[in-house]
Amino acid sequence: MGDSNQSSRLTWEGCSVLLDINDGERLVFARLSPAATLKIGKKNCSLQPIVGCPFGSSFRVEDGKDGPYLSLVVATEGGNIQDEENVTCEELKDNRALVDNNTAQSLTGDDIDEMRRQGVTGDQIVEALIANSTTFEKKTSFSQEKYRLRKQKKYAPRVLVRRPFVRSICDAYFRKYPDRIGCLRSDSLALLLSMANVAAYSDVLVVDMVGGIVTGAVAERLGGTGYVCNMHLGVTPHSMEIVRIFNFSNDICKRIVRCCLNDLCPGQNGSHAQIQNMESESVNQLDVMEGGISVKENRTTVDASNKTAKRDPTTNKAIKAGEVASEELIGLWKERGFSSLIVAAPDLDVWSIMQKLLPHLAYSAPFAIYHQYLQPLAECMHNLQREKIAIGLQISEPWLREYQVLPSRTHPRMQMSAFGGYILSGTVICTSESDVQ
Amino acid sequence: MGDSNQSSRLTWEGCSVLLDINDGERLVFARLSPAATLKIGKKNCSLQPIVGCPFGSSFRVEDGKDGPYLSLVVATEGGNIQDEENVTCEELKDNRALVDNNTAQSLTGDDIDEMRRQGVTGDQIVEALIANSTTFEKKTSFSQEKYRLRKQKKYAPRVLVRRPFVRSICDAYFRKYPDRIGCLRSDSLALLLSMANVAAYSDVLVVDMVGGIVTGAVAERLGGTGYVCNMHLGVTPHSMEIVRIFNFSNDICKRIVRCCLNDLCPGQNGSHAQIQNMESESVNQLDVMEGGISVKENRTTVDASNKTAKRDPTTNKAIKAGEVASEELIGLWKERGFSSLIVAAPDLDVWSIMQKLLPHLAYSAPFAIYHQYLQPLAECMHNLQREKIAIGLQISEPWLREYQVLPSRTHPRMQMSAFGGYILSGTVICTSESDVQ
Amino acid sequence: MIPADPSGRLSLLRRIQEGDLVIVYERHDHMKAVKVINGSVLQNRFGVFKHSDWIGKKFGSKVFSHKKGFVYLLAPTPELWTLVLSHRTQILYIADISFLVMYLEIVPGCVVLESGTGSGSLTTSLARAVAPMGHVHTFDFHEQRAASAREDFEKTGVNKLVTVGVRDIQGEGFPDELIGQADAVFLDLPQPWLAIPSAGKMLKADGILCSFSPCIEQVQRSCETLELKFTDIRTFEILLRTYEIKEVRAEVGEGDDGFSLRSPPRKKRQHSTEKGSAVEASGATTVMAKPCSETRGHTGYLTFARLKCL
Amino acid sequence: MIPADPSGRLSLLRRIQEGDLVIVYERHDHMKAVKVINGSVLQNRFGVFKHSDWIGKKFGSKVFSHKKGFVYLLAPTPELWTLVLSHRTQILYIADISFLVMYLEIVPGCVVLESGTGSGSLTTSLARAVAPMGHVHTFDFHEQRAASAREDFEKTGVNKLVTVGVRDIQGEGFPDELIGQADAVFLDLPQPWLAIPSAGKMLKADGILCSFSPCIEQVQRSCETLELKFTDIRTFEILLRTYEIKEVRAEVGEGDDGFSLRSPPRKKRQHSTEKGSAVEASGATTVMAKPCSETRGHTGYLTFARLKCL
Repeated sequence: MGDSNQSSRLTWEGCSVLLDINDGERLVFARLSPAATLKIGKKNCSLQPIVGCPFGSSFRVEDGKDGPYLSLVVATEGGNIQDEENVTCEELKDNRALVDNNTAQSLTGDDIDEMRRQGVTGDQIVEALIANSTTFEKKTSFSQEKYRLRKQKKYAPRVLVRRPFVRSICDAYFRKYPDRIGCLRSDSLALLLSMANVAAYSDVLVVDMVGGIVTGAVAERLGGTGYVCNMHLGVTPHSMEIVRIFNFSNDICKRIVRCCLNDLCPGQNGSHAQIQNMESESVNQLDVMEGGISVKENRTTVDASNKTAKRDPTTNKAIKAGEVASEELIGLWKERGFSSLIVAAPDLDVWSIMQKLLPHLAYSAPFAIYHQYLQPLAECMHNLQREKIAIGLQISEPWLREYQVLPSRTHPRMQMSAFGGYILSGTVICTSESDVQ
Repeated sequence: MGDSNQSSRLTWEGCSVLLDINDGERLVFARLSPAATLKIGKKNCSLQPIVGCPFGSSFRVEDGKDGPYLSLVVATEGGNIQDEENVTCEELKDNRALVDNNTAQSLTGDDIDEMRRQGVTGDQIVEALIANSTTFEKKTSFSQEKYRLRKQKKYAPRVLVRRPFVRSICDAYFRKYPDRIGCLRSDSLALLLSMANVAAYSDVLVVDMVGGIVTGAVAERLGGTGYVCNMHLGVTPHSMEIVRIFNFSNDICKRIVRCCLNDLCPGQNGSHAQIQNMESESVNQLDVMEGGISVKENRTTVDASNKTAKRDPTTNKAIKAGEVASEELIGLWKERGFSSLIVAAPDLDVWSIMQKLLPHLAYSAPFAIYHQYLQPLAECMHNLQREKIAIGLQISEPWLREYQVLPSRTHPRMQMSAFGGYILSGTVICTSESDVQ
Repeated sequence: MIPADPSGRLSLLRRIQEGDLVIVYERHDHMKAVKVINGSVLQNRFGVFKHSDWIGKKFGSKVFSHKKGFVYLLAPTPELWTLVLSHRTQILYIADISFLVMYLEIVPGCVVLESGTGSGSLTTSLARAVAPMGHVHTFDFHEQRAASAREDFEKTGVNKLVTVGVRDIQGEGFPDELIGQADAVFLDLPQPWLAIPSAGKMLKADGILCSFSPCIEQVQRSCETLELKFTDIRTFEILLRTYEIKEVRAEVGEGDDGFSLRSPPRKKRQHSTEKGSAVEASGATTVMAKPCSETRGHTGYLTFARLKCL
Repeated sequence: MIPADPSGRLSLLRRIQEGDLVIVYERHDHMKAVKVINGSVLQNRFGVFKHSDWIGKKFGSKVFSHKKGFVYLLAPTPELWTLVLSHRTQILYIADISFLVMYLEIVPGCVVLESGTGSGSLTTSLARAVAPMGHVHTFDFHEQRAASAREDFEKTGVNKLVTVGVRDIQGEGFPDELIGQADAVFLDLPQPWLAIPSAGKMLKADGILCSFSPCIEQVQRSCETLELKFTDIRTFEILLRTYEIKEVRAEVGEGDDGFSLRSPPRKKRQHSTEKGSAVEASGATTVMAKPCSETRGHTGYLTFARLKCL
């Protein structure tokens, strides 16, 4: 893309990463600044060792001379260990003889602390715990694996470094702060992108009142071509804080612009100044977010402590996503119309928005509207039908299910998200008289 | 129960049966009168051979000297053949060499007609077709099974005799005439019965505008104890035609009564005469229904031809389900209240109904309301909450999925019913002042 | 819980008596089964409730603690019981229970076999379905679990309809004296295929079996075994999605901020079942419902089969 | 279908030209892809449409036949294409496609491998996701199917983004020249486990694989194979439920028949997608939505895995 970072498979200083701690137990977004740290358990580790490593690398907390540090794990081939839920399947049947009480483990907390002081690694502690468990041998092989995994998470936590793409960002917010993204689930977001035909060189109009996740998702798909225009209907622009979590290159950032609906109307373009103010205000929010996405509730404050460390590199960026659209661009849009539209505005009336925005779309442009409630979409669909503005109208709801696939223990996950929202999609038709001669 | 028919495992003259033709391909409800016939393919067979057979028996159409007749099949142990849907799984991979054209079969239609004239059985014709197929040997074993099954359905159709219970009645209507039962799916109906705690000796109030399926379901559960009171709110009673398809004994029939809401109000009981009229009117509808539930659309008229034959035995019954509730009963209900309530009235306003009916329930009585639309239930729930009339309120929607379980070909069915309706359930609380001192 | 005669039905005339089992309802997700004993008290976060205050009240009444906290006293039903019983094992919930009871064609007078008893969640619903003259024979491998179940059935009063046996059904099969007696059999076992041949012997001609298993491999193996003696083999899964309601104000007209027709929801939960947020009484409001975000994603597969008529 | 430069985007200024591919929309469930050729006609039940009448019209226009029947002319998109392409095999639909494209982290510039090509339903969406500078290498066993796919890609104009190879991926694996080139690999094969080792070699470090299979046994076996070289193995299923809307009159007040507030729906279907029944304009009406009764109950399982970082 003309920006080596964007397609790099190695992390770099200043890049945004997703840290997956203990296989999804906790997810943290962080920026790899020199001063950035991560608190795991009671230990504070510098993120510096991560810089320059390939995405996908695993780290383990080790106790060094200068305190705990992240140490790269060299993965071995062979079996992964997956989580098992609370199901009584065939293989579990012979656990019944087992009484798991506190006397089963002869190592005490003090013993373990002492081992740590002596520089024993987390993995060695786990092995010691197993060796000193009187019940381990009586467990089924499956239960043994579970035991090992549980101890490993506690005494030898792993940190996996992931590149933040839209799915993982959306999933992390959905799990931890669903309200900030209007409960938009990643599969619904994926449908919005398809239904609105987000493709290279498109100019996509978005009403994103879900923290910028839609704006970021569209920008990711555009890859530095076209534009995503984040439109606000009133005078106040909408927050785009989530856009910062993506590792967008300058090429991509400059394709993310803001615009006020009024600016698209003939002879109006007065709200720029105020928007600029809002922009600088929202930076603070942003940084909190970057450090704050932690899946375990009680860790929030801990992770937020990274924020001061991370402020520097963000402001280093030459080009900021979400600048106000230039008059030239606005002029082009007035002439050509947008190539598609996505609306994710949980608190606004859908039909009112559509009435205002549809005139700014090119004919044959597809659109997709996300909402948490069915009724507003039903009414909007009815009105679009009645006024013959759009065709191919459909309200759909995705239903997503994850499976546990393990030998003799395959079944859908016991916990699931029951709801990913509703989507109204359709295609605008040409209503100008000249075409209906 | 005191009625041997009710628990009989053999059919009897005059009993209602569900005929399952070719493993669910077509479902017909019929009454085993001496003159009743069933048309299968082009053949009209008397149902007489079925009388006295165990439920669960299979019959095959054979050509006898006096024309086609139903002949009892003696089942063999061993593999069932199940339907396979249009999936390209592993085992199918080697069908690609196969070209299935008309020249693959050397037996002609004329040949088969000739065989039939000579008294060759359907099974023998199927074997002949296989022997004369040039491609049969090249098929995978799975495809061979499919081929045999297809030919068997055509040349040797089977009729399986089932006892009509509420599930099969509901399923048959749901497949063929969903509108007549307000699209109430059997799993939703099952939930209504649980949520309304339908138990022996209960007096269950129902508003059944779904053809009588709810009334019948409740009566089946009461087993000749308690009462199911089918209430109409206006002057016109609701149809209960489906109740006739159940094989209810007299003991059960007399527990199914009608009542007008006004009759429960102090000093009113004037609508009896009119109800009686409605009752006799609905008998005609009923008979059409009994013959008419056929799953293949183009058979409807054929099956309806049974209706004249079946009228006699129905009218033989001494006690008819759905008589008007006696004044004595109504008096008891006024004093004691009903023990629970089920509402299935797709076209009425739910909250209006509930306001009228709740005063007639005992305190702590559970209720369950079925509706096809969410919005009316949401509003009703909100009002019940606000006015503190009921607790434990919950809107739920069942989601049912069937699986194909076959070696190496296990997956959910490709076709499914996406919607079984919504249910609002709750428990009435005591609002009388004497209890809140 | 299940009336043994017409006088046992719920009625406006019935009042809570000494010895009655009541369901104490705090909130939809907070209930407790209590046996009413004169002189006893119930203590919870709302205060101390004297049982003696309850006696003579109608079922469905609101009763108060010494410090004016309140709860409702409900008549027990199998559905409420399922929400309050102690979980000795994974239990079956209302969607699976309702569906299988209907599919098994269980009506008053039926004889039903069940293994294992587990926490007795299903047993109570089976008892309701066969009442007043049918019977449920339920078996569990664990002596102690069976004993706890017996106590529970005593407590809920379904003991006349239910016999609890201690038996390893997978290993020994159902007892011979039940051969040909059962209208329906329900299996909730880790290796149901081991019990299926015995279940087939217990069933009357045309009787139906249901096997509940969480894993698909168990279903596959059960279906293979069922093929031999059973027909109409069908496997289902049933889930329940619940909805929460919200009241929103409809501010018609354009606000300062554009077209905000609906005020953002205020999250003021009252009762957690009756999930919903309240808005002040001012202005026209509208109620909307949406699915609750979390649900049980899987309970188990229900495989049904009918004994072949030979 | 996918713009190769900024001028290719949909615009109010663009008009239909000779050689354009248009989607002729009769109804939501009745569409057709047509190449505009001056002098050609389209004949359907609404009459005869002259292509020459279409040229110069804007995309999204309503055009008329000689007997005043009409259709709409839409600009093609991968989603519309999926609805009109010829089914040479089972195809993937929008829910699976959208989900897997996002999960595979496919962004502009990516190199993606696909096998088999099938009807090319997914390929077009993959091409859109990698455009303008990425590439899709798709392989099919069938020579003829690959040729038809190539024709289709020519027709839809995605041919510059897609290379179609004829190859038995299960038997031979992906070609060696693609080793270490792929950001993502998608498998839709009867025996995916045979192709997984080769797919692993094609992937860049940390690259992702997706395997689509209708049967759970295929998933189980694939997962076993994936364990060796992959991590983050997760299996999903995604379905789409669609809703239909209905307009009902709200007759407030008690009718003769009791409390009939809502008139029974009249079934007057207009367009079948836009399922909905109309009611006369008299009286206040309200719109309600409910799920459509039938749906695809299963398409397949999507198993994702990420190449282990060694």
